[in-house]
Amino acid sequence: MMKEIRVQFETLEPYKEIDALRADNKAIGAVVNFIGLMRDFNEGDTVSRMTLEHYPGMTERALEKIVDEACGRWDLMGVRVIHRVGDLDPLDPIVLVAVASAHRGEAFKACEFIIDYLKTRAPFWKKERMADGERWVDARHTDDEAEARWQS
Amino acid sequence: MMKEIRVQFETLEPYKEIDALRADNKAIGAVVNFIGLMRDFNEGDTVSRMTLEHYPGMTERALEKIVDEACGRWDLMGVRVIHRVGDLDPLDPIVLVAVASAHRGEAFKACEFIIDYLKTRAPFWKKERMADGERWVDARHTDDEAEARWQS
Amino acid sequence: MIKVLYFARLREELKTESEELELDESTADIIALKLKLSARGDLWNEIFGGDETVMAALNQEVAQSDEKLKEGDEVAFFPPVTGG
Amino acid sequence: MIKVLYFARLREELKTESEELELDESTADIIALKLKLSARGDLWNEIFGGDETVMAALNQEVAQSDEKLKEGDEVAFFPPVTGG
Repeated sequence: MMKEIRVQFETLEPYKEIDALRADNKAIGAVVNFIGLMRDFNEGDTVSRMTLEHYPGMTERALEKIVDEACGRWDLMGVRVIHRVGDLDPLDPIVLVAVASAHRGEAFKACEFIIDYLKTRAPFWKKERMADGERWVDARHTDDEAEARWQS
Repeated sequence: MMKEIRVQFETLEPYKEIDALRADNKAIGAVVNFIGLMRDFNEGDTVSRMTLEHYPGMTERALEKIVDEACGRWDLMGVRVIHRVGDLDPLDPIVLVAVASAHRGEAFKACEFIIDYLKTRAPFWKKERMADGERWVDARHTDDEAEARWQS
Repeated sequence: MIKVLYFARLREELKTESEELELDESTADIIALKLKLSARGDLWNEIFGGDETVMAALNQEVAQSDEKLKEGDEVAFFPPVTGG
Repeated sequence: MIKVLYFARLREELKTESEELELDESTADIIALKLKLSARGDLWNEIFGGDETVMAALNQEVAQSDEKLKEGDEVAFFPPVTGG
């Protein structure tokens, strides 16, 4: 199992990561990936910029734990979780979760599981800048519900 | 809703398609995509090449129907389904299903729905070449089960 | 006339890609057409008269066996699909 | 000594990124520590003594309020996470 977890200030390049995940492994039949992108609109306001803060050390531990849990639940050939921090502009990728497996069912489940848990358990915080100031983004109730689905 | 459905003999370039799907739309917050790849191994045998046959006309209609059904069920901003036909080598992408939406839940569901239905309803047939001959691939029972999940 | 197409394993085994048939009693619906084809014997009988799963499409939509045929229809027979 | 970290909205509002505190009765566990912090009044009280949801981590793992603290521990307080 190829596993790569990274938190970075540099621009996230999803395609480079997916290529690295596949790494010319001819046994991989399915790659499912989620790309989270910065939107220019949230909660009714136009957002011009975003800053992502995180808790260095804890973030990596939290992501490791989530990925290990996914690897225990499903038969995977590779997982990559790359998360941006720092300043982001609209259209910038915020996060990539890419999962490779022999068949698609496991890749789909693992990919959604990882992003659902990341959203509620990994210590990242978004701050949005609008024309008239800035604000910290509130946690979404739907994210808790998404996570809860996996606890059965 | 940006919709693109294509069956092609040319090499499938997933990243080009995902870029086209996003099309600099700053309202897109989530892109989920499934890339189905040719494996060099199936049912215990090493596979050196694959030929994909389809039913021109019916294929496009079937894919349109599946995508329209997904668009009716979920709130999506873009869908792209590109499927290869002709001769493929290991590592070649066979199919891309890419879905864009404001939030991730809908993109995940729609992406998996489309590939599950494609697997059982779109008229494509795979023929594998091994060292000692060739064979048509048999339909997988798990694909029927995957499709059945959505009928409730 | 109706047009009949064969795909994948069926096309190869029957060595037939497509053919045109008169529209009459023996081609009134898909089940009648299958009987007519299996009556050709040998592989035709094995494929259309046996246990093999053969899917049918009528005018490029998946069809049930009892669907009636009319002048100009396109019928296709093929094994379960395996794309994606 | 224990180390206490503040993140995001908390760090900004409290104008504190981190501090070191003596390990004693008032920092015996996370709930005691929160009481001590809220006793500072003003924003500290609003955040640690009020209805605001404040998450706590102990040595970089999510922690419950009754977890005991020991010498050298790293405690962090932060709002619900919003990454991804």
